[in-house]
Amino acid sequence: MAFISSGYDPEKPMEGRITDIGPKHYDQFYPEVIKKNKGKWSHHEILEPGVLVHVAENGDEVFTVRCGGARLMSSTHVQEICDIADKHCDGKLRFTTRNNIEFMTDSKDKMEALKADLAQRKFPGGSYKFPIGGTGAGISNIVHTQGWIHCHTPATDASGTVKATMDEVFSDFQDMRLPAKLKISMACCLNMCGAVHCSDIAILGYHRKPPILDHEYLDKVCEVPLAVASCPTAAIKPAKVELPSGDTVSSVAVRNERCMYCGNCYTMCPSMPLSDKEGDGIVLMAGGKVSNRISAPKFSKVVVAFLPNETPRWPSMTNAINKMIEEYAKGARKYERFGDWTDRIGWERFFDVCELDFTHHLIDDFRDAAYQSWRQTTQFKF
Amino acid sequence: MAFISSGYDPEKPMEGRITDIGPKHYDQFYPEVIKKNKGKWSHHEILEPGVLVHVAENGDEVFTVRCGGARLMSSTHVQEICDIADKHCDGKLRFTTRNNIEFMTDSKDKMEALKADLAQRKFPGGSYKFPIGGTGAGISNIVHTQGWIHCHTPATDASGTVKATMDEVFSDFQDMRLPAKLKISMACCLNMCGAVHCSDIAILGYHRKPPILDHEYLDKVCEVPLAVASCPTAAIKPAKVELPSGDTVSSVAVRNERCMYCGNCYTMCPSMPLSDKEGDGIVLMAGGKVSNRISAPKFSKVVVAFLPNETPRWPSMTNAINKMIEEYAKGARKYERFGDWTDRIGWERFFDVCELDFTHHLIDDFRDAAYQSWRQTTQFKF
Amino acid sequence: MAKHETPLLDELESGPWPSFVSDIKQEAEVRAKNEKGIDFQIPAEACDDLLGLLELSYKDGTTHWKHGGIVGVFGYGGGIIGRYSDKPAEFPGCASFHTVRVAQPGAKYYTTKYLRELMDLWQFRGSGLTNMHGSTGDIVLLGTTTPQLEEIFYTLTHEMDQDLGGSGSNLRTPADCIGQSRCEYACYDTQELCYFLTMMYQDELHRPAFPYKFKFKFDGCPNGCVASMARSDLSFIGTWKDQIQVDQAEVAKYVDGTNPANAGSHKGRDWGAFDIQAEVVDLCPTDCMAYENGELKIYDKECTRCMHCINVMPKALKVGKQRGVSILAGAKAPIVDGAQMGTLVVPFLEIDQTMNKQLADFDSEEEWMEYLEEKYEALTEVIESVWDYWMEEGKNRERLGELMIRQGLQKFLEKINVEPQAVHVDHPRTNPYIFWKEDEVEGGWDRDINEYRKHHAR
Amino acid sequence: MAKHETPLLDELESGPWPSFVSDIKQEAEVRAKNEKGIDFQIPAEACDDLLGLLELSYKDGTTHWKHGGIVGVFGYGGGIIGRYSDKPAEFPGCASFHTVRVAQPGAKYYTTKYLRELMDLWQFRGSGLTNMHGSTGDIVLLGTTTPQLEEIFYTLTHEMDQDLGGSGSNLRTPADCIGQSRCEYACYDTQELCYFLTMMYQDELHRPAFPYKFKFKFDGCPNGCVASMARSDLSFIGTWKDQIQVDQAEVAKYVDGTNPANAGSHKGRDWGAFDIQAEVVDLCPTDCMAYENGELKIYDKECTRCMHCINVMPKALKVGKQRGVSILAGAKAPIVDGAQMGTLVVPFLEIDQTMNKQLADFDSEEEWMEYLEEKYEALTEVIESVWDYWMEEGKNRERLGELMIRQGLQKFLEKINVEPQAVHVDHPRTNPYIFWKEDEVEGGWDRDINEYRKHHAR
Repeated sequence: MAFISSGYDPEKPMEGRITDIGPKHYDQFYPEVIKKNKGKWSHHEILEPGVLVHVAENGDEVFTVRCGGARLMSSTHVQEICDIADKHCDGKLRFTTRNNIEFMTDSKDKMEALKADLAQRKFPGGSYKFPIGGTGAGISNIVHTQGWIHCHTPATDASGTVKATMDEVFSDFQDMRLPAKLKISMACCLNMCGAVHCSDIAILGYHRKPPILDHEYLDKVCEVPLAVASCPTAAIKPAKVELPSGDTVSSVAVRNERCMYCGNCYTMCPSMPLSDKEGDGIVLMAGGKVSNRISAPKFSKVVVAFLPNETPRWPSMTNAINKMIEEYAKGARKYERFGDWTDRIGWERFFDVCELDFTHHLIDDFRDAAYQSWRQTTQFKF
Repeated sequence: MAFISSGYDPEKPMEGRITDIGPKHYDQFYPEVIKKNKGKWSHHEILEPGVLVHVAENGDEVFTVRCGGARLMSSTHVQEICDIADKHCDGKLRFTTRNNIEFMTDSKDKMEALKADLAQRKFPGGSYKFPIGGTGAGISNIVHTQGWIHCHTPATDASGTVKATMDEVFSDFQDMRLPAKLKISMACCLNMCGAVHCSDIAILGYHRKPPILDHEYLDKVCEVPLAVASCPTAAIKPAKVELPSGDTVSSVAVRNERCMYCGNCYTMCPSMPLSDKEGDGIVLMAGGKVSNRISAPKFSKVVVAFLPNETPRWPSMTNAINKMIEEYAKGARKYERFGDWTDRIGWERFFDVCELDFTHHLIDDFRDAAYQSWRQTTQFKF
Repeated sequence: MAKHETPLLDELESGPWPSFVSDIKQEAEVRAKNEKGIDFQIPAEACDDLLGLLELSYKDGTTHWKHGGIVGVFGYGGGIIGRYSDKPAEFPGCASFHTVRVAQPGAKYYTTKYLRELMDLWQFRGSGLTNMHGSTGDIVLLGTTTPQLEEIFYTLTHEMDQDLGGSGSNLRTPADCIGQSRCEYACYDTQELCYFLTMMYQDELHRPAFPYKFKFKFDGCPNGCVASMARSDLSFIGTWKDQIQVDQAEVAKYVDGTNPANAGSHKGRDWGAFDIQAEVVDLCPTDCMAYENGELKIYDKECTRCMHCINVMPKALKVGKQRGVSILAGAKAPIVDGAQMGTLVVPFLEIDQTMNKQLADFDSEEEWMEYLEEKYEALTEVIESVWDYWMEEGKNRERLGELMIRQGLQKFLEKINVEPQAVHVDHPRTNPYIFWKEDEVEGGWDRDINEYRKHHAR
Repeated sequence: MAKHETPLLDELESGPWPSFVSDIKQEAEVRAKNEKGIDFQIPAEACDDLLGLLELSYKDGTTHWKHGGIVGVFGYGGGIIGRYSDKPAEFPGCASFHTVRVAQPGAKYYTTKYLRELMDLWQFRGSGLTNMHGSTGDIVLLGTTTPQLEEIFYTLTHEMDQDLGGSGSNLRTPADCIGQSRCEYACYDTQELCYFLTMMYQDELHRPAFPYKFKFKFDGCPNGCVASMARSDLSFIGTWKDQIQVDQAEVAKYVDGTNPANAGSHKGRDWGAFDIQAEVVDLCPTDCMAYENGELKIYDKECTRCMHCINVMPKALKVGKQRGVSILAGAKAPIVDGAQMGTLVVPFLEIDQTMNKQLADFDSEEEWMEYLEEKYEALTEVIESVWDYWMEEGKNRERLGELMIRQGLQKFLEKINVEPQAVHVDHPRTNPYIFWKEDEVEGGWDRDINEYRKHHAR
């Protein structure tokens, strides 16, 4: 391959440089019916799973077909999306916050043709390219992070755990039988690029071994004070270390028993890697929400302290998720979000019905505020 | 007066010494009907304010007349109580946790005679000696601490604030018109010998000036490390101080802006007094409870950050208490405790209806857990 | 004739509530007249001077009491609180004004004979003023001088068979609710347990060996009338494991208005006719009840024993028969690290309902105590493991609850040999900052950087 | 023909959900065949090697990516994330695999023309793999080499009128919900505000000047579809101050079953006939509704605008007309001090409903921006005072929420000139540890020990 210049001249980087122009203006990208009726929508209805109609005050309608997508998408795949939008939607489309693709048309007929087209597109391995669903009282797409595909701190893979989970809960992606919407999120380490801490169900990659210290290189590639300051539990302190060579170098020491393996030090200092096949795996959390509907937003709670990385399909993880969803579907009331259900029946009953073990790991012991999560009443269920 | 020996010989303190014998056994003190039916009570009823009947499985009845009392009582007053018990109750009586006196009889007739006797006993100043009441959905006696009458750290008086308050709410001591019981407690400083932190309404003495430092004496009468360690906000550190005499002494320095005047240092070190006429006064708290009924126990919240010590009757304080009680009586539902009412209507509505000012002092800023009391939802009332 | 003018205090003589001012004046007058001819062992004008000193506080808005200094009786580390005025010259009658804590009897039942003896002693050797009772529960005798302390203790122990209560860094005098003596809700005998533990731990009560104070309180049921959950390091609250006992005929009498709701506690207002759906079923926090076809159904499996329905219909509903205690730990007032509510640490410890012998059934109190040691063995094991832990790890002046926060609930449970259960928390942790023990993690934590670098280039 | 065997990954090709493995293989094949004759500027086998590397991770259970090192485009402090493999020899096609963050358009609406241009660029100068979209909202172009970065930036800015997004200690690319463009609940124009602030703060977005990252997110209503309350340092959530608009005729159609409840979201199960009492009135968190005689009554004074009733009956109930935003501050994921939810700091900031001119109404974007600066002046004042405070007091890598906890909410409110109100808290403080300012206390704090001792003997 030969280098082809865009027109940029590295000798004169400022010449004709364009900066600070921001994103494209949204106006250019709106479908016509959207542009015309913006701010004048009257109501909407989910016609069937994945298919919505929004009705404007003047009676205009826009039909939306929502499809799931792996957030990791090839250019070829995006081009196929464009082909579909060109064919059915006047060359317009959008993505949702949860990585779904939305195709919009202004008539029911076009919408039916669109649906038929989408439904028949599959990858050679058999998976749908554009499964229709993700609306209403069902399970939408999983927002997630990079995992092993592109990140330096993950404790598990993101795309793989998500694929395994979505395959398992696929019928609920295409149905609306649950008491309320159920949002699953995935983050491959505690840093939570994808903030999963307020999800109905969260899959979280978790390390369980303190960092390995690459003393020989540490002081060369890291700033020791930054590594020390990065630790939320003050487990790291500066140290002089004698190498096998006999040389003494500046490095750090870690009090392993105070480490909770967050990897924040490794983010600051590459000489403190912590990933490990046996140490790394999955934490499951549940019961969070961000909507203000009925109850205030709430954090997810840790419900499974650890599951190993059973590649490629993480069966223990998907089984636990499945069980939680089934019990939720069975036990919750109409409109009741997952966390409102658990709060109503009590967490002891949740662990019972979901057949999950309650272990010491699930008791909060992080700083003073932990105490507020302990049981401070005689009210409990046997 | 001449010293009269009890028989104790200071030269031989161990001779015939009796120790570790504990309290009297309760059995000796039970009224007969109590002893007979202990563990076999079937149910009870409040016949009228201050008068209860308990019915045993075998049909036995015990009638109880409950009277308020100042917890500060003279021996002469206690002897009068004994006279009453001898006359009506076979020489038995009891006190309640809230400093009420309970006279018990086993027949309705005796109970009526007892009531009549109690009601006519008054102090020369006009106050009742034995007001009957304190039951059911009314206001019971106020538990309280020593205050100016006997304590070295109070920020207000206890007996006086309690007398002023009970006079004001006296009709609710003798009535049962409230939605639920209402418990008022009083502690004369943050140390809370009387733990008032879970009361429907709490009166709390509060200092607002950092300690005065008696440098010349401090190191002689205090242990500096204990004084330093006593501070919850780390506002105290050891210091060398030059006296007017030119001598340098070991003492402490206080970062005034970090002090919240708890007096814990003064408890450890008498050279750090903090009481002050203008600085000292009253904090009002509300909405706590200790019962597990319906809702879990909860802490009281600070609702008035400061009221001055308006001796002898603290009218601003009693007005605020009165207003809270009236709004509670008006707004709460049957069985709803004060704090359950405020939680239901929202604290912003509480401040509205009680016409209390919300000031910056009422926002929690003590350590990390403070954050959990901040509003973390878009749900609020205008 | 009063010794001091007290215009401010005099204003507290009016109004309906018993006036402490009138009462102190009454005692001052008794002492001044001394009709009984008592040979007062502390100044006769103690009460007069106390009023004068208090009037001064009302005038200048501050206290006039100083730190106590260390006074006490030989061999005990508590029970006496020293107190001195900072105006000894002006008010000599109360210049020294120490407090004596006398251990109160269970549920504060008294005979007049006992009280009269005690009051006679206190008029003779003290100011004649008391607190009936102190915040922790003791009888508090207010105001005496140092030379009287051993005399008082001698008389108490030799003539009244009565000991002092606790103060300082030791076990404070335990206190109980009225319990089964007169309450149908009580799930265990609070007086028995309170007395048993008080006697069992006399040494801990009198001789400070703890990091700080320690309180037991005993509530017979979750109504919590002695507030044990808010005020005691270890709180024992009666509860049950089986079904609420329902008498449907009595339920019907509530529904038709024959029985007054909540034992008549709402008689002061017309709340309208009793509505079992609104007042009982709909207020159940677990939604575990239904009223259908004249029958009240309770799905006890979901019940959390909050007492509301039983409180509302005490003739119809009774606590269950399989009874015991929930133990909560760590409650305290705000100083130093903020207030704490008790945390549920032992959800249910059954008390053998067949072991119901009383003191009268034994030849001696010792035999009865042995019997109780067996009856409450599981419970004293918990107490002693809590103390072992706290004495081992607690810092000076660190309350149990503060230690629990500092080291975590799981550590506490480990130390008292209780398996962590979901009922130990209101909800599981929201932060995923999970600590693992090295032996829980396959392969351990010891790893070799060179081995790692074989598979991961720098 | 795949370059590497990937037996583990191959198992992720089956099942109904779109397989990212199949998709990467598809791109690998496109690159291998190169039917379009692209002169790939990074290795053609990038996708092949990525699959091989990922298979290795599936086998050995760890990542094979290293820290990025500092790469970027001239003059910007963010927008590019460096990434290198720790197996460069075995998988040279993805040895360097940097990420380019491209600022996404409002609500992620696109034309195919735009997307095709971008994908063409990315197949040419990158791996052809993307994230549609990253967690913060950007279009994420995955996998290119250092020499391509300036080239990509040049083409984006010169040919596509498109800028990079944010990364590092600066303003991250703001993101919005679909808003008024297609949602009847939206109380303000999220796209307009998001775009306006993004353009207003381009400098803050591209040049790190903050203690740490900073996020804006825009939710049109309290349903919170972009989760701004959980994920953004400043969260702008639409709300209203007046009454919910009620169409009783449409209410009746919900009651009789003509209109599907909750816009049809529960069609997958037979929940029985719609019950307005049980499904709306009884679920209202403030109990501010009643359904009587065929009429729905709302006592708006007690309403807290939770959206439930509106969500259930969107044809009958509409948000109010006096609209604006609630601003919440400090949300973040757990690292370092634990997760935080946004705290309500500005309860209601009204947005002038008459200022509704659009870009098309102006001659230039500049004029429109000036108009918006006026429209949103009160809002940018809040933002800038927050930043001033944070930049002044925040420590390195301290998120706004952590600063708020460290210094207290009252300090924060003082700095942004907002009067403390009861709605700022869920409940007032439970600890009475109240700090006073010296000038709030009569007589000040400066006192003389000798003066004190005149009235209080030692």
